[in-house]
Amino acid sequence: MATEKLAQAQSSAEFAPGKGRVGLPKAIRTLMDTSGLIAIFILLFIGLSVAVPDFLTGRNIVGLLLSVTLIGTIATTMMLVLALGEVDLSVASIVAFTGVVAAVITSSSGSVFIGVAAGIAAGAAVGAFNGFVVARFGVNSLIATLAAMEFVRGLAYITSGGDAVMITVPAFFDLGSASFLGLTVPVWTMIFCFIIFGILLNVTAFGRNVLATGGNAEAANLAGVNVRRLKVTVFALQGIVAGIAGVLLTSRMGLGDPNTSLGLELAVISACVLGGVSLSGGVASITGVLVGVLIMGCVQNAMGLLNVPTFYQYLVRGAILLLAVLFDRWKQSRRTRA
Amino acid sequence: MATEKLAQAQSSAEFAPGKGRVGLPKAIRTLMDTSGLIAIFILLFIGLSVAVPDFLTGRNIVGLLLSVTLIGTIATTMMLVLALGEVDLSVASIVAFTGVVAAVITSSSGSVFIGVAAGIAAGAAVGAFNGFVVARFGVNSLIATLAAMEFVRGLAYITSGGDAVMITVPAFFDLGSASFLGLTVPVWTMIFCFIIFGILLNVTAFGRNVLATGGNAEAANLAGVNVRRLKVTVFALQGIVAGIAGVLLTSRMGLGDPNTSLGLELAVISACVLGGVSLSGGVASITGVLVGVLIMGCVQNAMGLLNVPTFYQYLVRGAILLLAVLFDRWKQSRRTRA
Amino acid sequence: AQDDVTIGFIVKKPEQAWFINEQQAATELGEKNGFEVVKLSGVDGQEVLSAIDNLHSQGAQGFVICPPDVRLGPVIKRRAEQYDMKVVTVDDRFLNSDGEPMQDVPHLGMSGYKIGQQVGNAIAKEIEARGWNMEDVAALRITNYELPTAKERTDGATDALLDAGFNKANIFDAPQQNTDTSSAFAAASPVLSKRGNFKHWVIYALNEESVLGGVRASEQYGLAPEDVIGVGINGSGAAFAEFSRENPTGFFGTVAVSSTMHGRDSAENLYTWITGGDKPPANTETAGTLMTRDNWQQVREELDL
Amino acid sequence: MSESYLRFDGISVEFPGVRALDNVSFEAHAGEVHALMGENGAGKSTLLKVLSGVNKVTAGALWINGERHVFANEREALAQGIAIIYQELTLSPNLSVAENLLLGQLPQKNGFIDRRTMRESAISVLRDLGEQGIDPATKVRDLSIGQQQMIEIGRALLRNARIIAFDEPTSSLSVQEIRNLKRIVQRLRDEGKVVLYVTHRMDEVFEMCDAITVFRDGKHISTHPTLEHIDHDLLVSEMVGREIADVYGYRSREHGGAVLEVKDLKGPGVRVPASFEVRQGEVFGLFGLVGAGRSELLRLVCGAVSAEEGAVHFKGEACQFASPREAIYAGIAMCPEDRKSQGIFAIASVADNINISCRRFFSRWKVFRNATREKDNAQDYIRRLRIKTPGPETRIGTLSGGNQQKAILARWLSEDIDVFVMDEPTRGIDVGARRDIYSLLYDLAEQGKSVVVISSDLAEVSSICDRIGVMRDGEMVDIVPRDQATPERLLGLALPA
Ligand SMILES: Nc1ncnc2c1ncn2[C@@H]1O[C@H](COP(=O)(O)OP(=O)(O)OP(=O)(O)O)[C@@H](O)[C@H]1O
Ligand SMILES: Nc1ncnc2c1ncn2[C@@H]1O[C@H](COP(=O)(O)OP(=O)(O)OP(=O)(O)O)[C@@H](O)[C@H]1O
Ligand SMILES: O[C@@H]1[C@@H](O)[C@@H](O)CO[C@H]1O
Ligand SMILES: [Mg+2]
Ligand SMILES: [Mg+2]
Repeated sequence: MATEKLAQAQSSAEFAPGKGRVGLPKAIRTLMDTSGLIAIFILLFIGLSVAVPDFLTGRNIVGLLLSVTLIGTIATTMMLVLALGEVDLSVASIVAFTGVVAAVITSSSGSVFIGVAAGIAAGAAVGAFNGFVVARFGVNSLIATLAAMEFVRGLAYITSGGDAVMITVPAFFDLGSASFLGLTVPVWTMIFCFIIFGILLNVTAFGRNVLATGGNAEAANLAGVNVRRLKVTVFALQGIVAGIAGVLLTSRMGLGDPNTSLGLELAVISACVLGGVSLSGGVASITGVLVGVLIMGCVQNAMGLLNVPTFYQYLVRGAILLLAVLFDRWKQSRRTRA
Repeated sequence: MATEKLAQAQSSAEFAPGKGRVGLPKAIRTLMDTSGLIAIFILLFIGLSVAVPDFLTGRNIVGLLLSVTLIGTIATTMMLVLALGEVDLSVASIVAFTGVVAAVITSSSGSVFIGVAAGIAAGAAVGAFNGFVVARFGVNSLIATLAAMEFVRGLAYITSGGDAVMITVPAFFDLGSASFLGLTVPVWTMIFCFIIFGILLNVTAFGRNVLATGGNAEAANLAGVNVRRLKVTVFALQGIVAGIAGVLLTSRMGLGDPNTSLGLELAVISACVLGGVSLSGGVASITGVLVGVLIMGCVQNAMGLLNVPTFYQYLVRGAILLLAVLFDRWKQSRRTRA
Repeated sequence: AQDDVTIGFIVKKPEQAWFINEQQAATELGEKNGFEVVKLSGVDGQEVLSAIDNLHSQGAQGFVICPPDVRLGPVIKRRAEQYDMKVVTVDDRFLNSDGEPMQDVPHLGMSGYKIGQQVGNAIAKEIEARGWNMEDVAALRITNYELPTAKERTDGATDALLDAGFNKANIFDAPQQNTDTSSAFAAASPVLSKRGNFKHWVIYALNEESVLGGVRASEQYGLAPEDVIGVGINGSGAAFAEFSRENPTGFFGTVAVSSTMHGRDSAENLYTWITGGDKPPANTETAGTLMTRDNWQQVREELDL
Repeated sequence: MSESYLRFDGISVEFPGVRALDNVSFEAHAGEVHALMGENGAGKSTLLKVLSGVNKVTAGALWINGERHVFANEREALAQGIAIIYQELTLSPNLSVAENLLLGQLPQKNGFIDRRTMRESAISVLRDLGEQGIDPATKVRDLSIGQQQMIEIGRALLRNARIIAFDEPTSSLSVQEIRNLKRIVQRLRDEGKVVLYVTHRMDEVFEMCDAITVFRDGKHISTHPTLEHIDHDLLVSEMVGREIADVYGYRSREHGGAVLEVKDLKGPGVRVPASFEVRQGEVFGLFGLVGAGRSELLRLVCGAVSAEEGAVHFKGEACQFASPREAIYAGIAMCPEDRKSQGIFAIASVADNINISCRRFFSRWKVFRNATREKDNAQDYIRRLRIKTPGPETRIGTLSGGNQQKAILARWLSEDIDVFVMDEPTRGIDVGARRDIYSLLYDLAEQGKSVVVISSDLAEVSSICDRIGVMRDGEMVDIVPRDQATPERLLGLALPA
């Protein structure tokens, strides 16, 4: 029988490479899927290195890395939130709030540890609250986190009295500036987040459940996924990571600024979408997000090196985003047609 | 057979009220659906009138109406965009851009008519472009309009050179300040938009097609609705209305300001969601949106009258939004259970 | 009662420490002198007009305003006249349609350009004090041309530096997206990495937060505090935070202006005017005081910040 | 027989890795009900989507009434008088029944919707469908799946089309609704329309159809202009390429004690407290008309909905599952009936769809996925259920309806649990695959597991189950052992008294 033969032929071909390499084709295929983007990034990088003087210098690259840490770190968990089919607009407010909290508590308690812990805990609390509202009451996350964005920014202002908060414990500054192998703690944190959440997404049941829930929440629930807990966990992770980013930012900048990072949420979401994460849930790739973050960072950095006037920077950012999603659509439609 | 008997009994009961009143039950039912919100608004309004001195005075109410014109006007078309299951983040940039264009062209051509027309045309062009990108390439509208938001804001800066553009033709100011029956043109425009788009949504095939597409785009397409054209039209309408709002704002302010209305898009979306418009598409009500806009306006107005400190205003806005959506979910879950 | 005085205090950025101080100082004065101050925000023209309507509903007789855009002057004034309210400006002065200051609206504030000049002069003086060769020093100018006042300030500083013999070719722009520390940091990074050949840097911007971002970036590129002179504007928490650090940083000083005095004096002028006194002078210019690590606490006290 | 009215001429359609239709040519006539048959994934739905302009052909064309057509979009096809009732529902849930019925051709007067005309057309077509009970103003999301399917049919009728195609319309209809459908199809034939009719149910073919075309693997196998000299076995062998004597192939076995005992359970959709037990090694059937409350009863048992009263005992212990997860972990899993909304993760791969729930058995330290085991499991079921897919990593959304259903079944069959609840498991599944599935169910029962099959297919329940509970209008009316379960008896119990 035709189908059976087909099936047999297929399955023998599949099994042939031996058990040891079973994981490989998948990895390669995923690479192929995202490779379009990677290729574009590589071309962009080469192009910038050639065309933009001083782009490819050690110190510029280090600076570039440092400048994307905030977006990059938070993008790793935003990826999970988006994969879940949700969105979190409150991250920028969380960064500001946790930074202020860490500054206030460090100064008042005199202990860096307590201050940092308090900052991160504040982030976790906001995240878990978002998750609770979304999961328990089924409120659309765009609105729930929009409310949180306002509310938490208000908390940041109230905590700080509206003014930048000074830090009286010098050890706090080391957090942001201590370096190892030439890279500072914030950069390492970002790298670490990419690794952790890459693993979480790809090789754990948790990650697969996130994707499944983003694909069809009701089906996931019927298939035994604890959808509610999953959502709370993901939002809480997002809060924790935004909290860590906020604390590190405060330490790097030397002050807890309640006005910081306005608009960060949109930059983070853009980076994820650039990286092929679907806003309707169920699709995400950590390599994609990494590339998305790097593309954004490189373009911004190059515009700085080239001294592009601010007004035109708006045009470039808008155009890049649009072109990237158009490219993504084009790739997909070609694949369907092929 | 039992089912048939039942069916007959039902249908005869249906026919009983006579042809003339066929439309009525539907209208009442819709009212009941949104009445929870309306009731809340009435309670809020009474509460504020009693508790807040100077709230219920003629001049305050006129001021309140004027203060919601921008959000209110744009909310009418945002309602359509959301009903379609899409979203438009570029409205604030369109307001700024069209205002600047109107100011520049009016001043250079010396003709108010040409300036206004150019402003509105600019809005229409941006809207249609958004619609085209979304409909033709299937790009997620959140991202497409996020890109447009950046790009168009950049255009506004470039057109104006970064500085607000003064208007040299005095007749231009009349647009924003001419009044009729005690209400100025911007207020009348808002009222007009509510009527027009209310009618469009409820009693035209276009409006129903918008809801059908938002509910299930594939289904609408299979049923012969020209989904692509519909989307382009709705986004273009959004652009036109934002353009009108931008021109009127410029006329009221006497200058085209490229920095204006930052964050307006979120306020407009919030108002719609407060009014029960679903972000996932397919559900919208013009009364709901009106009430949503008024609730936001009243709360903001009352906070001003009560001299609520800015920071706490953030908390109040966040909390109101959250409570409103929670209330909506609660209402729905009660209905499902009943 | 009939003779109760209520005035409004409308500011363009209600979250900023500067404006919080101003509003607070006005409120305190009001408590002392027996009038009420309504604090309102007006982040854009639309909101300003709503705020004025709102004041009208509360029966206010006038308001102090720092407008979000100086060119809103004519519209704001017209609205005020329509309601028979008196208006004075603080910090940012109204311009009429010809781009000239509106003489008939009393103003109290510092000129953005002049305060910028103060920054430039302070930097030039410190360059000399450190014995650097003016020719070899690079300037990191963190700009924000979306905000006209920001442009005035950086222009003032630039002109002062050039007058002092600074090399024009050594001034490099870092356009920032926001007015906070991290956006200044992001803007400064590529400029510093591109100009690795300069040993000495001066940094200026529209406010302290932005200068701090530049200073942090300079540290990132291994520039020692002795090689950097950053001078900010305002005299807010960000500067105090920096001065209270254990070791000196590249943030040399800031031109502090008394927001408290601005808030108090402008409110007082308006109150006097409303209660039958003279119309305040057309323009009261205030100046800033250079605040450095050595004198910051003292200056802070003097300026009542 | 008249001139051929509709002719498919050398149609080929390709998708990535799949040649869904390969040079297909045949014709259909006016006044004829033409059955399209073939295994899951044979290309039937694809062909209908070519007819409606959804799928683009790589070669070939359509001839309608002597004119050649290649449709670029849906609207062009609609304009040629073609109406399709798709395999998956295509309704807009928040609009009213009337609006859905007339979607795409809402009646207008002076630019406004003509509500009266809309309502009148809706009422008349609902009467036509035998669904007088539905108020045209009801929102579609409040209807049962069967009723929604009837709305789809009504919409096609309102198009007044010359060519009407049905893609497995009966798979989610009740006995009553099927009766109405048959009447409608007869009428359409009498009115001289071309009716194309896709189904996996043999009885329907012999009862309703005038001609048959059979596909296999995207190829046209045969067209029989009349049903004379055609019998069941011939059709089956043309379709699946082998003989199948008895689809059901019942195997009897011993049963143990009660594993699952349900006592006086009541909740939404289950009006009268229901009691029944399921024994070890048993295949327990639940029959009833659509909407009788079978799904709801088992959703109560499995924790998907919480019960108002009553008790569930599982392996002798009282259980009150708060979520499907708890039930699955305890050893009861329910395969849902609505594959599109409750079953598939459309954008995920076939393998992920199969492994979603059972992967917890394979995981390393309960955290990390075991890629090897997952892959093996997916391969295994793709082979055993003959799921037609380019590979385990293909997006499940691109598979044919029946193959999606098989993958969902595989998800639950991979579960290592004691009680399998299958809600309409063979909906849309072809004869050959059905046989494989029944045989897997018997295997499970022989291993000492228990299986509950909810089915609206009378022949199926009466042939594969050991005992059959019959529900009517939210009430368990009787439980009939296999030897007394004649179709007449079951139907008699299920129909309203
Ligand atoms: N959009 C698509 N992308 C890729 N492959 C597709 C797509 N649509 C259908 N196919 C493939 O085309 C083949 C034919 O599918 P089709 O849906 O026509 O089968 P069918 O005969 O209707 O089967 P069933 O009885 O299961 O409904 C299948 O192998 C399917 O995987
Ligand atoms: N949550 C609910 N609240 C109230 N009634 C409900 C609820 N869910 C289902 N029903 C009703 O309960 C009845 C039984 O529905 P159910 O889906 O269980 O029937 P079924 O016999 O399984 O048929 P089907 O084949 O349609 O699944 C239907 O009339 C349905 O409308
Ligand atoms: O924005 C500035 C503010 O920061 C303060 O310096 C006063 O003047 C305003 O223009
Ligand atoms: Mg099919
Ligand atoms: Mg059921």
